[in-house]
Amino acid sequence: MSTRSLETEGLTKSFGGVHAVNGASVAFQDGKINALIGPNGSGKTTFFNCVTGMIRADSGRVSYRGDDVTGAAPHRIAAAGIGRSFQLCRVFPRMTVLDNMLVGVRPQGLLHRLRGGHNAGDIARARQLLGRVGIDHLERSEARDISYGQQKLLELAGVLMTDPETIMLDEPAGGVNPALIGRLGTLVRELNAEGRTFIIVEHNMEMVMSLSHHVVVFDRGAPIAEGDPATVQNDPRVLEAYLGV
Amino acid sequence: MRSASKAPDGTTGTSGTTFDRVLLGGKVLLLLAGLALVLAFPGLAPDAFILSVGVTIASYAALAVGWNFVGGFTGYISLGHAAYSGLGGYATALLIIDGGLNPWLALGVGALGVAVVAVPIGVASLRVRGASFVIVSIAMVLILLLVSQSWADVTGGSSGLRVPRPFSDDVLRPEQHERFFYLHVALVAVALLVWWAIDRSRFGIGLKAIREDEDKAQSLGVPTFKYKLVVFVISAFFTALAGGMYALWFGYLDPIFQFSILIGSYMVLMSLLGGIRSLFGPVVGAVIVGYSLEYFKNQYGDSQFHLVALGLMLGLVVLFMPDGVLPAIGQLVNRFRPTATSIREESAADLLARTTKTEPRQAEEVSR
Amino acid sequence: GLDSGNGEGGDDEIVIGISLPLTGDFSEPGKGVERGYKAWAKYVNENGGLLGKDVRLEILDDQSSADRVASDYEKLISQEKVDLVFGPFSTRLVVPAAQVAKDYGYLFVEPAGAAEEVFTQGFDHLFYAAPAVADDHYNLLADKILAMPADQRPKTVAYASMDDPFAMGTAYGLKDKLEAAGVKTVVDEVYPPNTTDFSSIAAQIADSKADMVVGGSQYQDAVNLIVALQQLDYQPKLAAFSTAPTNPEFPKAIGDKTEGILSPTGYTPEATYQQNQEFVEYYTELNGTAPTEDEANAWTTGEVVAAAVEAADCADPSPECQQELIDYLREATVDTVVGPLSWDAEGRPESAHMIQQYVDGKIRIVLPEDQAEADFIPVKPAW
Amino acid sequence: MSGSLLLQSLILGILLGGLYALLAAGLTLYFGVMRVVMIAHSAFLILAAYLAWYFNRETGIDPLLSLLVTVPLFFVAGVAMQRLLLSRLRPATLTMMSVLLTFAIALTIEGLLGYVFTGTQRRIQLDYSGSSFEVAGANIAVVKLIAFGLAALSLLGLYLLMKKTRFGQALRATIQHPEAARLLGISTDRIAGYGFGIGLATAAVGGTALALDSTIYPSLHWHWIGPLMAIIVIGGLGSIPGAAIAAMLLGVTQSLLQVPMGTTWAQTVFYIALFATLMVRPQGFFGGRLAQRF
Amino acid sequence: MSNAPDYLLELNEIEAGYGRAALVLRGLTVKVRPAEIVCLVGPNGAGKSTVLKVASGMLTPRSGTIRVGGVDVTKHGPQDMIRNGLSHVLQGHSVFKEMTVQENVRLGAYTVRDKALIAERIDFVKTLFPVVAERWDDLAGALSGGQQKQVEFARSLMVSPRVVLLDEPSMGLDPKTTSKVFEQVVRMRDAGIALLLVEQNARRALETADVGCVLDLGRVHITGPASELLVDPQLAELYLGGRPAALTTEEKAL
Ligand SMILES: Nc1ncnc2c1ncn2[C@@H]1O[C@H](COP(=O)(O)OP(=O)(O)OP(=O)(O)O)[C@@H](O)[C@H]1O
Ligand SMILES: Nc1ncnc2c1ncn2[C@@H]1O[C@H](COP(=O)(O)OP(=O)(O)OP(=O)(O)O)[C@@H](O)[C@H]1O
Ligand SMILES: [Mg+2]
Ligand SMILES: [Mg+2]
Repeated sequence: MSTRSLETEGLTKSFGGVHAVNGASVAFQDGKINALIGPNGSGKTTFFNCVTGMIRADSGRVSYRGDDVTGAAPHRIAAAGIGRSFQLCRVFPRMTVLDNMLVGVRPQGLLHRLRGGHNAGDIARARQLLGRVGIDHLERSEARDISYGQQKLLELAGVLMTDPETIMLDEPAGGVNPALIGRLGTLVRELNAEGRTFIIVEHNMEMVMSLSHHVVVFDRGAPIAEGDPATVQNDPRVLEAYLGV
Repeated sequence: MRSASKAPDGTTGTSGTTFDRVLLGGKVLLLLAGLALVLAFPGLAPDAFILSVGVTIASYAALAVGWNFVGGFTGYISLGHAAYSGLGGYATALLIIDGGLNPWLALGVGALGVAVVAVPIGVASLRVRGASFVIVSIAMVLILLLVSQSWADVTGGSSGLRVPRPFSDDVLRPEQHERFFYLHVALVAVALLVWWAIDRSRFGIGLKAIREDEDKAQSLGVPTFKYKLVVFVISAFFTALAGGMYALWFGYLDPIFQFSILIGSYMVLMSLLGGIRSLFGPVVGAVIVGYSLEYFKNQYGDSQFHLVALGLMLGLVVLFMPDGVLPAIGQLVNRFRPTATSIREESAADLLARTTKTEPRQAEEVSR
Repeated sequence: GLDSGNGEGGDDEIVIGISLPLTGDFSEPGKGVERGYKAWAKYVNENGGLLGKDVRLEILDDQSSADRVASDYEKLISQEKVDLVFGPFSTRLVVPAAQVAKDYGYLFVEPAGAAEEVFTQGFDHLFYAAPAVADDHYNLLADKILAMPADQRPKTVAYASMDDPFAMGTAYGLKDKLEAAGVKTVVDEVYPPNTTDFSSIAAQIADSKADMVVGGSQYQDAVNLIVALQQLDYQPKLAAFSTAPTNPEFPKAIGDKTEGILSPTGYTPEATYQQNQEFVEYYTELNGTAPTEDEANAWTTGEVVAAAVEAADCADPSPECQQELIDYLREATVDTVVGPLSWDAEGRPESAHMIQQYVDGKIRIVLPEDQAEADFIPVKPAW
Repeated sequence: MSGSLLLQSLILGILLGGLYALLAAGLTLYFGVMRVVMIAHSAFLILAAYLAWYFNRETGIDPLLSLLVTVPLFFVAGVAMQRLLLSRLRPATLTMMSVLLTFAIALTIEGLLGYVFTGTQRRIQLDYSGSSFEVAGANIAVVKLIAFGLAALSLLGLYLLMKKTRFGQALRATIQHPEAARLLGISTDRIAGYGFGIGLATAAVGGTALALDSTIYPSLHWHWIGPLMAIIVIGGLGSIPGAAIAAMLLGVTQSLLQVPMGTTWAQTVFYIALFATLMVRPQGFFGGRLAQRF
Repeated sequence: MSNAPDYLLELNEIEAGYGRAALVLRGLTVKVRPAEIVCLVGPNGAGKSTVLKVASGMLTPRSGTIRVGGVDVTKHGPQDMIRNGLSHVLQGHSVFKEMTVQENVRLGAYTVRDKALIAERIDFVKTLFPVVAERWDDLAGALSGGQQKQVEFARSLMVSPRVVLLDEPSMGLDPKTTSKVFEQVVRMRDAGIALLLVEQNARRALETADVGCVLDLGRVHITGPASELLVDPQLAELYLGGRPAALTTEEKAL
């Protein structure tokens, strides 16, 4: 298995005058927990969106494990094994928490698609994951009726349901209770131990520093520094641009 | 802050409590009773007219169920489904008249043809959501109206088109009604079966996800456009079958009545009325609407007042049972269920204890 | 629920089932026909009824919709068990209605399905109770025009017709004859029934400067077209419109600029047939106004069926009786308020329409000469 | 097609386009700004037309004066409709349910019109109905010009109201995030009500303008819905200038195409344009809707 | 304000829930003095946001009373609250997406008539959050998550309320901006405003707050001076993310 996971080359996306992502060439390490940090508006989410095909990049290449996935449709990216969560938490409001999970089941082939959605296997797995993030007691409530943080947890669990090799999380800890953040950390570590790659956008330094093996710092749509947490943390540019001390 | 009303589309995998089991039993009984009633109807009908009303309602039901493939699953409201029933009707008729096909063959071929035509239409119109889609669907039917009116040498234009009878003339009219009643019922049954199969399938869950949040669904690996297109075509197919069947029964096609927004709207009304998220919603809606149409006409005979009556009825339903009749009933039933708490009945401490305890086991579960 | 009326006709009365467009797009003429039918029934009952029995009309509203008209006749025949049926209004509704009647073997005499399509459906039980089918309405006018000296005869004609079998039938009937005689067609427009904006059509007609304008119209569309033409200040030598001009509201609607406008009609209150004088007299005192074509055609329908009933001496749903009625009319010639009527194998009547024209602000018969009340105005004054 | 005819059609097209623009304006207001599928718009249009006709028939006074009655009347009706009916719909299902609800209203109106005025086609008779004046060989009907003037004026007013006033902003805020709007002190119910009232007021003006030079009958509204809706999508939902321009263009094209293609086929121009728009710019040509954010 | 009541915001014995569903808040009491920051912490779904919704009239309690500046406002709707001098910044994202940043900020001053005052405030927020100035005429929906939060906060600064409810103001903000927001919160407190603050960034919040209030199962679990809660090891374990309070100093270093 190559150590090359997700790579971008001169990825660029601008909206009108705003250069959201500006020739970003980044390489994330396979099987590691990567962190992507940067000030508000530095292009992290847009970067995610370009990579996962939610929006088309103006130029540049995206490759995953060696093969080119530039401009592939989101569901293709997902099929390729990349799962992502949204910053502005997105769940299916009028579906029950459990059904929210089941959407993530990745069908193989027509027959599999036509098979019953509520089969024991899928449900059991969904329950496990819900229990993991601590909202399994809500499985029958509709997603619109649970608190914001609970929705974030649900979204995370939903992504895990697709059983991705690479998991891109956009501010998973935002609005989540600290005690639970700790638990999320453990969850991420375990999944990583199973060989899953993580790319996490997060403003919670505590989490980033304690969790990640490799940190990429974005500013104005391009990486200004990368390396292991310790070095990045003390990089003057990072201090200036991001941490602000 | 709206109340936490849960649409009882039964999609909560667990049916553990005795309450649920009782409920299920009730449903089954109701279903069987309904079925028996439907099958016995032609026998019970006092005269050919009542029978013909039955056929009309059955054909409404077929149309509504056809519509509900798109409306119910994807939440795309098409006010223009008359386009497909109309096309179905004309296709069937022309295949018989000009193509010399056997009526039933023509019906099938016609519907398939419409399904094929629906592909490009879907590709074009499914690009937009919400209001725009509604409008596009209306446009669709209006175009076809204009075309079928102007293209007289094929469609017979405004002087209409006579559809040959599938049954020989010695089959008397009441007999015809009876046969067509069963034919329509069979069609509805098949459509429902397919709907049900999709509803419980992963495909179905994907579709519902599209209804809720299309982009999110896509990012979870649901090929949204393909899914939408597929149900759209299925819907067009069944609607066309219903349209063709009606044409065979009624025996006369006139553009104005085939491609009318009113028919399309009726499909929407019936489905929403019954409840688009429930299997039998459209059927129930069709019965209510079909019956009321007859009833109001009968009451307010020669004045436009029957329109008012219909309007008012619909208004009331929308305001007081927005999810449709069936879900409304479902909610009533749910009152008796021990209220599901929506707040965690477990303090942070308990959570901590539980989750830490159970972690190892879950770890390998998840990795499967 | 769907209460089944109170239609079980006892032996003492003959129940006649009718469905009419009392609401919706055709409601205006529909009401006219209804008045005609009612007047006829009243008249018959006051004069000893049919076969000595009273006549009762069972009238339903089909909302101007084809689905409805069919289920109405279904109801009348199978539920109300009426003894006889009369036809509805408008070609669009006649065909589906006739189908039902045919399936139950009923005689079907109708006052309004004039278009050729009605007679090509293989209906052997259908009879149109008016002098001529749509295509022949303008025949007399055509002859008149072709008889004109070459310098007076219009050289170019503009046709505009509603996309409706009847209306188109009339206009195109004339068109065919004039074209055959070498009169040039410069505009040939067909507009959908729901058209409300005629300015573009008018613009084309005005631009073509045609000597004559012919409208295959119902009522309101003709009015709109004429107003639009007035707005463009177009002045033809001859102007003919079907149906509309015979409507009493017509002159006011176009600002009383009616002088010289032509129109075919199957009926005139002035007609000298003895039935007609009784009819006009009776109707006028009943409704306060003289009957128009719609009422007359309805009445005629009544007369025709009555004649058949008297001849066959039966009026009941039984196929035998109905068949007798049909067979009788095949051969018969019936004297009616629109003159003596007889029918070909498909039920087409075999006489001709008259041509009326506004002369001195009043609509009068100008053709055929022998019935003319006024002289034909060959050059229409400006409107 | 001769030059004079071309000019004539062009002028007719512009006059027609003006009317379309006004009629579409209200629709685009509900749709784009309030997320309501207002099927009943054209029904109210016809209602207003009938009121104008009735007013004129009873009093013999010029129908334009009926505006003094109908406009306030419709405004109030709109407010009531929003407050009593539409505000009861769930935001989540608003678009869908409003289809049903407004359809019901449309039916009711059509029914009542038919009930009160019968299905007879009506037309206002004015002594200047047929009169016109000539410009460069083309005739301009007075009535059409008046209608056009009305349209232009009310459009302008509407535009300014939405873009420039505090009310316009509050209205848009209300639609985009009611809770936040309320917390800022905007009484969202009232605002939304007014928004709807204004939409209906345009219908009143449009209806009167329509009645000046056209026949009306209860079921006529079905005939208007299609073109109007096509217009607002092409113009971009919610964009009043968009609707106006699209209406203008389509009005002209339609009346130009009528000469070679005939009335019936010419009507298809709306829908052809609609589908073309979908292919090129699904959000419409002036719809300033932002690219989806994730 | 001499004879001012000693509590600017009082929630007494509140019982509240959504629709017919079970109670979310079960007899909960929270009071905020002028120039005081009360911080609510607690697990997800504890009912923190619900408390704020009740306080701002978005959710009417089934029982209990709400007082702002001593006046009973229990039955008031949200649109009246701003006039009662209470402003509420919602959790998540509540900018008007299809309106420009400018329009958003100006709407913040919807109830303010005084043009000069508005202009002055605008300058203030522009300097506080540069992005507001930079993107003045762009659609707010186009901004990044954090930028939107900044616009929201800016919007809430357009009025001068007596009571401010903040629902996770720092969510999605980068550390730099987070500090700014907390500084601003402190400034408000010093200006005599009563703040009810909900934060998941609990440590940071408790460090800023005067009173801490731990919510669980819709009840006030523990309440007391923020500084004391910070050092309680059991609380740390349950609600503040497992790490001893001592480390917070090192955290500040980041
Ligand atoms: N759809 C859009 N239209 C216009 N500008 C956009 C759009 N999406 C993003 N931008 C701009 O691109 C820049 C990057 O946005 P992005 O959301 O990627 O930042 P981010 O790193 O995710 O910030 P945050 O940490 O706040 O989430 C921002 O300045 C934003 O305003
Ligand atoms: N609209 C709603 N309808 C029904 N129940 C709701 C609704 N909103 C929240 N709830 C329930 O009320 C409880 C408290 O919700 P609330 O949003 O106050 O939690 P919270 O403390 O703010 O959590 P978080 O920290 O995640 O925001 C939750 O259990 C949730 O399930
Ligand atoms: Mg982001
Ligand atoms: Mg909250």
